[in-house]
Amino acid sequence: MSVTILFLGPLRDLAGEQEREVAAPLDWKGLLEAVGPEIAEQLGEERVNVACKGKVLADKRTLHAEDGDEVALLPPVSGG
Amino acid sequence: MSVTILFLGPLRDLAGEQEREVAAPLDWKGLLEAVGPEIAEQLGEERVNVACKGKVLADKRTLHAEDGDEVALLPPVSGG
Amino acid sequence: MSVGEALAAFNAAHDGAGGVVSFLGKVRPEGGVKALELSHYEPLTLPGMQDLAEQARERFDLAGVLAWHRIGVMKPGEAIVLVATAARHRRNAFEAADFLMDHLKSAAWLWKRERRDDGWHWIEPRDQDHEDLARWN
Amino acid sequence: MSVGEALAAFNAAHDGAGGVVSFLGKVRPEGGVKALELSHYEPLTLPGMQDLAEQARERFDLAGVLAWHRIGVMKPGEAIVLVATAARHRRNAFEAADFLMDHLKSAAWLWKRERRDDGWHWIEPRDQDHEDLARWN
Repeated sequence: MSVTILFLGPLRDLAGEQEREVAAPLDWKGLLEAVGPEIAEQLGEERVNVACKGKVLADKRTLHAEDGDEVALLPPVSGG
Repeated sequence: MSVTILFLGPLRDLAGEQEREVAAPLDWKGLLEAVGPEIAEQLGEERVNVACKGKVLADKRTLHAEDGDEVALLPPVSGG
Repeated sequence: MSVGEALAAFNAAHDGAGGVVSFLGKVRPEGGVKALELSHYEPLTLPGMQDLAEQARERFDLAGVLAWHRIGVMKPGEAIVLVATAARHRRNAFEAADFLMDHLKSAAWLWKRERRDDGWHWIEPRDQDHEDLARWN
Repeated sequence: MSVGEALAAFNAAHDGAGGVVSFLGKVRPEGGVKALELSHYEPLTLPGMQDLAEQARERFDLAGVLAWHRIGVMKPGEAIVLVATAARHRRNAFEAADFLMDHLKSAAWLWKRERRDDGWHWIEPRDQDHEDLARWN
């Protein structure tokens, strides 16, 4: 009965790990608590996105992850 | 004691040959006479250029070709 | 498959297109950069690139599109990204390659960091990159 | 040297440039075109292309330029022209390749004709080609 939180890009450094298992189910409030204040602050920023089960949420505050789901925290990107 | 006139691109078809030897020296008036009325008409157009000794003339009417010189008649270009 | 082999295959596959444009992006050996690391999130990154390529194909009436992006650690001089576009007219091929690169730089699910003498630094797109992207809206 | 070999050599020669753009123009197998013939006037055509490449290098701050143009008779699908540009930033490399092609199309000493079922036809640049060229003035 767990959800996997993935930390992408610079959030991985802030988290000090690439992923973390937390208890299912997980909503927005639960996520903010699970990741700690520093990452919670980042999540408050518009330009940080959240994906659940491989889909980016149009409104991350509607997060509802269940057992076995993967939640990815997506900071601003840069490629090329 | 001759000048070579080179016909480039479509002017080659009009001339029916790639080059023609004419008596030196050759000036603008002599060129118009040497090439015949059809090509003379083309030479009257702004977009048709004349080169002498491998240099495009800023004003083709100042042509002055001497023995051994090559005069190239340059119609509008298209590459690529 | 090398960059040269990929481009040769792409050219051969699009014999009928009048023009093929390619862009190859490499790690620049400057600013004390020792290495670059690109990371991705596969469930989003790959579908996102496929969707981007399809957008380019429709918008610029392309005969073909190639979009490659490496992940992992790369050294100065090494290739990071390769795009190629084939179209009937050259302007479309040029614009499509430009469009693809602007999006891969600042709108694809990729994260880049540089290793300099004092360690790793995460890179965000420059203002110029955001302006480049905004041209297509 | 093939197109692929030329591009590979160009890439290798410009390791330090962040971006390399190439354009390959081919004979389009359409409109009943059986063959294309390009003719030149060497005393003007070659120095003209060298001057064009040098202009591009200065204007777009390039690390390197490649500009090839074939002459003679070519069949559909065959390469006619290849340009490549290497620059620190991708926008410069893109613009320089675009600039080179616009000039090679309608401002280089080359003459093009097409063979169709009813014989050879001389081609002049389209209005679009003249407009493309005028962008750089």
